[in-house]
Amino acid sequence: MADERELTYIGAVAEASRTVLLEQENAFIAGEDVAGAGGVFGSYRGILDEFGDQRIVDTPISEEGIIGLGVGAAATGLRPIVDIMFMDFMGECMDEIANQMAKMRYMFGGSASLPITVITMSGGGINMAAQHSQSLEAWICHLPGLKVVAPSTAYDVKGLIISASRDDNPVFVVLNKLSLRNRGHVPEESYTVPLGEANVVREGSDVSIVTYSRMVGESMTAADTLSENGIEAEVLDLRSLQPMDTEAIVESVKKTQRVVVVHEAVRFGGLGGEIAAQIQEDAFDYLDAPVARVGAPFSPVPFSPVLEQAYIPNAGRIVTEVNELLNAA
Amino acid sequence: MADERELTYIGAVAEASRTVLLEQENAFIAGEDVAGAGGVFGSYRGILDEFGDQRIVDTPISEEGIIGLGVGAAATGLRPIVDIMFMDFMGECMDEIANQMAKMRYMFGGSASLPITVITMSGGGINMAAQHSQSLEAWICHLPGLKVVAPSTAYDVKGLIISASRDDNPVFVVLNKLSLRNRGHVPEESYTVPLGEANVVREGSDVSIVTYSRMVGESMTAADTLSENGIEAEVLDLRSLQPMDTEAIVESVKKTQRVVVVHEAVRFGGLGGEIAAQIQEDAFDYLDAPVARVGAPFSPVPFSPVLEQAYIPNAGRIVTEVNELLNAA
Amino acid sequence: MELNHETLLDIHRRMVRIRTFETEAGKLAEAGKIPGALHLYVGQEAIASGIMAHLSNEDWITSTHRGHGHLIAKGGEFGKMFAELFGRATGYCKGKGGSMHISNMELGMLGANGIVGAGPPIAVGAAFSIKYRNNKNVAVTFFGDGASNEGSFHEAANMAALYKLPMLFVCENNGYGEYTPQANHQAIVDVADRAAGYGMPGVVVDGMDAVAVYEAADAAIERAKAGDGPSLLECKTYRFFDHVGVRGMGLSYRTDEELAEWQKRDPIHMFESRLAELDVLSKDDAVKIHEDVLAEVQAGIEFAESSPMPDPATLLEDVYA
Amino acid sequence: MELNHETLLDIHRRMVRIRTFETEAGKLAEAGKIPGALHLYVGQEAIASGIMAHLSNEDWITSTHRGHGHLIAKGGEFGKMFAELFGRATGYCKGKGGSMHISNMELGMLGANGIVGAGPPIAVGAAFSIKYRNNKNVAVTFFGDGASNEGSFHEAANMAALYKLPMLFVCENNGYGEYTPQANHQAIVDVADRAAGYGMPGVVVDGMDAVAVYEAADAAIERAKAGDGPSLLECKTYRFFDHVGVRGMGLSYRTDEELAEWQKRDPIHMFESRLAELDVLSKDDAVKIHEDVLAEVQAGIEFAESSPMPDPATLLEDVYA
Ligand SMILES: Cc1ncc(C[n+]2csc(CCOP(=O)(O)OP(=O)(O)O)c2C)c(N)n1
Ligand SMILES: Cc1ncc(C[n+]2csc(CCOP(=O)(O)OP(=O)(O)O)c2C)c(N)n1
Ligand SMILES: [Mg+2]
Ligand SMILES: [Mg+2]
Repeated sequence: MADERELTYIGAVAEASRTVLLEQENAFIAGEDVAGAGGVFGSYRGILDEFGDQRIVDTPISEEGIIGLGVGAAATGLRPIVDIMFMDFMGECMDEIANQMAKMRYMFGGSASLPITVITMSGGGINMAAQHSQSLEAWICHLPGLKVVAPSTAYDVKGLIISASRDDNPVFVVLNKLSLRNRGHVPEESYTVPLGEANVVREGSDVSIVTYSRMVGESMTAADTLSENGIEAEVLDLRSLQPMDTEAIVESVKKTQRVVVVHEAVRFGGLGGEIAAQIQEDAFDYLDAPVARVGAPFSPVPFSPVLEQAYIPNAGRIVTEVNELLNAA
Repeated sequence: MADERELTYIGAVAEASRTVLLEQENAFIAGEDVAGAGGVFGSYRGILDEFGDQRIVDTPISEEGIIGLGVGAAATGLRPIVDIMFMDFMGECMDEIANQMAKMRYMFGGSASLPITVITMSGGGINMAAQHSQSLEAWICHLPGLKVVAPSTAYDVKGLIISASRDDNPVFVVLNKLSLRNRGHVPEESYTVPLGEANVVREGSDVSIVTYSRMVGESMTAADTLSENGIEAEVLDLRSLQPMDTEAIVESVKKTQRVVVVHEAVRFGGLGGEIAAQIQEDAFDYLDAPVARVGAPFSPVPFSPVLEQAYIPNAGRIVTEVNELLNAA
Repeated sequence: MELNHETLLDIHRRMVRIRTFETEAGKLAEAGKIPGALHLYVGQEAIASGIMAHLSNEDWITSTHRGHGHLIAKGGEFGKMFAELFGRATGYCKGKGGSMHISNMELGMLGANGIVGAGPPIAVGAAFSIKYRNNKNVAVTFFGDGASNEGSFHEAANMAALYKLPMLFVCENNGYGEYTPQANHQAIVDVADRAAGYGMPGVVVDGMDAVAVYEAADAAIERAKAGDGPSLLECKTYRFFDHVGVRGMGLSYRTDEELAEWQKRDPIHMFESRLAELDVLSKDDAVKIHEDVLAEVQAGIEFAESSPMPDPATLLEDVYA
Repeated sequence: MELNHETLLDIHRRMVRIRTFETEAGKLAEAGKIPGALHLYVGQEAIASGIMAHLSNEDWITSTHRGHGHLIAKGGEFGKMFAELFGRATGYCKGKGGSMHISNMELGMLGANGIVGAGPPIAVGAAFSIKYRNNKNVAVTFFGDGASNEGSFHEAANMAALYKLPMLFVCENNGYGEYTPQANHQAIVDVADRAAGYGMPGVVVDGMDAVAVYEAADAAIERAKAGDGPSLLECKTYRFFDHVGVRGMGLSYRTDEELAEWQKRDPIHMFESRLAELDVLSKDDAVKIHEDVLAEVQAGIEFAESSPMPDPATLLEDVYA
């Protein structure tokens, strides 16, 4: 596939945004520095020139206002894409997220629809320290009324953003900072990656690695290392976190009988707990060993590169965990 | 113990607050309607008269400001008790909670101490609907730097608030609305309930019920029902959610080999997942059946009493879950 | 500004509808017949009525925890409203919302809200929608003096002024946020003074005078529709009932004298005197209207009481579209 | 107001210290020697210097993502600061904070902050502390024009005015929030206009003129210490470097001409001309000061570069007390 068209992960955001604005006349984009600057990482480069400042709107630094804008606009018939630069900033707008966006439809007895796409970024690795490096998807996955996706590849970025924008519910698209320059195949035309469907990115028979976002890449590297030692890991990229493709997870675990759940978020209270609990609920008799979890330790994200490296889960740690798991069983 | 001194759960808040203000000259209370009104449920009744408006301070309806007031005052040497009426309102101040309060000490390399006690309320059952009935402890337990307790009895309310106020870290005391009028033994003198220690409130050999807050009462009722059918449940009241007494949980599970984790929070992404994951990690070989979880279903809390009753976990549902668990094994 | 008789009668009717509904709802609440918390609008009727008299179903409003008055003035039906307060399947939200979330999209009512200050940002979104489509409508956000201290108000006001959105910020300053008097929650006397800091006009209006409210809204709406951006109307008012329910928790945070002083300026009594003077509505005809509305309210209560509770099987419906 | 020579020289020294530190930090950042993002203070030195000249270690400040200048003006040592930027164990935060969280409790510096607008509420707490203990100190919160649109600013300003806290709100209006010009983020020209909405004085100050800043702060601090409450000082300024780093991402959101115009009013050049005129500091002596400070900065860099990285074993330390 030498001549496959490639885009960066961040380039896929721009292309998806453009596609959505072309396809849906009621779609617009709003956020801090999305228009004039094209997004602080270039996610929306070119959109302003092509679509004008009615369709892409710079906002003040007012996250609660931004989400409110999205909620109000969506409830009244538009299809907003709102950008919350880093998901760490959700602290400034959790009320509009949790109490308004997530609940309005239910509280109104189903009479309101909220077709909002929220685009935001998670993860560390670029030395941005405690307030710009978090993976807080556990907060939003715990909120009925929201959907959450976390793409690992440029292909999924585009397909999931387009799916999100067509969905009549609020969908969070949680991008990953350290993946922005990763290149991958992205078809030029419009396509969707369905919400709620996991993806087996590597087949294997000895152990399942259930993961999402940038940890998919780390898990693939780990799988390569493991393979050199004769251990064939199956890697499952969840892609959607809410709804979660429990069926796919369980299917994989039934096959391999051993599983490690991996995420970059803090281990305690992270989604890994939910996933592990579900696995042992649904596949208890298949498990040869406890469901293992790899996640960040219990501290804020440190600034110093040496500390940050010790902090963020990586392929090495996944390999160690898998080896321990196989030895234990 | 006929002449044991009794107080209500809410009365214990007032008594604990008074004790703290007497013991610590740098302690003060701030929040909406805490002073003049004595708290919307009476948590601080009498404090204003006894201690004056320097020690108990009514605030504007500005939750981010209130938490900021606590953070700044604590970092500069005071020992604030801040009241966030309902934990649903954390959405308005998650930044000051998650990015400032929880992280300041770490980001500052350990040079700042934040002896803050946050008092707030969780839970449904009084028909306050989607925005006044949530149990969002999973959000804050996922944040390194915070401690979280959730008392089930008047005795624990007083002892945990006093412990929280003596701790040099931010501690959330998550009270429960529907428990406010519950009476229980509360000694008049000052005493502490240690942070991080669970409490076996009922011994049993057939199944462990791991729970906290109001669900302790429901679990005790369930245990009584089960006992009538010859099933002896051990009920573990976690009391502290962060740090969590994993040791006590595992010890109980090793004894009973079957466990149900119960909380009022939404099941998906609730603390139950973390607890279940930990149990199977630490006691895999002891488990005769998967760790079961009881939590609220995946919807906002409904208003209508008939729906709310169908929504909130209760003794009946716990009994059902235990029975299924025992039949499955 | 000369108001025609029709408009005056229309405003009057809205006020009476609110007063009667709330009074009866209060009685039911005190009798323990309504689950949860009710925040009643009695005393503040002139505001919702004077403003809503300008609006159609295509104009959007956001409301507060004290939201019945806004929905009634926007055209809410008593039956469906009581049904919602009672938690019945026939309520505006199928019983899922209750008093604090009562809403109706068809009437352009984006919900009461249990979160103080949550409405203004949502109204910004609704106003953005209107502007995006080039409609000639407005969005109105109602909020209290207490809510004016939430950061959400600030962010919304700034954004609305920045984008010159067709919007009204209506502060219903009843002097208290729960049990805290205004002087204990802000150092200013007029919330309208905040408007200048966003670049919008701020106007203080007598919130007990429906005509004053109507006229101030008229100017602000005209401005909004002309593309000149939002305004902040601060309506000075008073709630005649307690923060929750009628007598509430019996806290002594305000005096009987203060209440009595304000009751002398009861917005409905004042308006009826005026209408009588203007020969628009005689005292007798006014009584008749009150009676008619009361009958309608009672029919609404009956409808609600005889309506079925929601089927528990619907619990998980309406979470997602 | 007559400023004595000592004060003038003190302010000058603070400005030069900031300029030199930031310029060298900028070079290191462009050379890829500093991890993460640096937001440099070059151009805005008069503000931190003019205000900090009033403060002691017992006065508290909160800062922003653009925080080096505040810490330097408050007495920060270059070595420990560079060490922090480099992520070394000897840094002010043991390498755990970095540029965006640099802080020192002993100097009364409650941290740079990666969250726009997070500082003001924390400063309210510090001011509350001062008042609680009856100390004669003040708390100063620095924030940008962009930050003035965060709800947190609003809540903090209202609370500070309500409680008459000994506090200064210092808005460093450099005309941009990241790449968005002020006209695209608020409809007002003077952030100081927001002060009236909280019941505090608002003053517009030339933020390129250290004496003007010093004098405005003097009046505001006197007022604060007299128990009359907070003030909002808006200092009009400009950043000479890009939002991040020196040349940043090369976006064309502002013109070279605009930058050149502002550079004509370089706060240090202007101040040095004035000091020369007043015979307080000759051009030659000024050069000498720049050289001395540069040597000190270089020593600081050396200290930092030769300092050890933190031991990964310390990763989980300092989470709890
Ligand atoms: C974010 C949030 N904080 C606090 C509350 C509790 N609360 C409900 S009503 C109220 C007072 C509101 O005062 P105001 O805005 O003046 O409206 P009023 O009740 O006077 O109509 C408060 C504090 C809430 N519902 N939401
Ligand atoms: C809550 C939050 N939102 C957004 C950002 C991203 N951000 C960092 S600096 C900045 C601009 C701040 O502008 P201003 O307050 O004027 O300060 P300046 O950079 O001009 O000094 C933004 C939007 C952030 N760090 N925190
Ligand atoms: Mg009020
Ligand atoms: Mg700026």
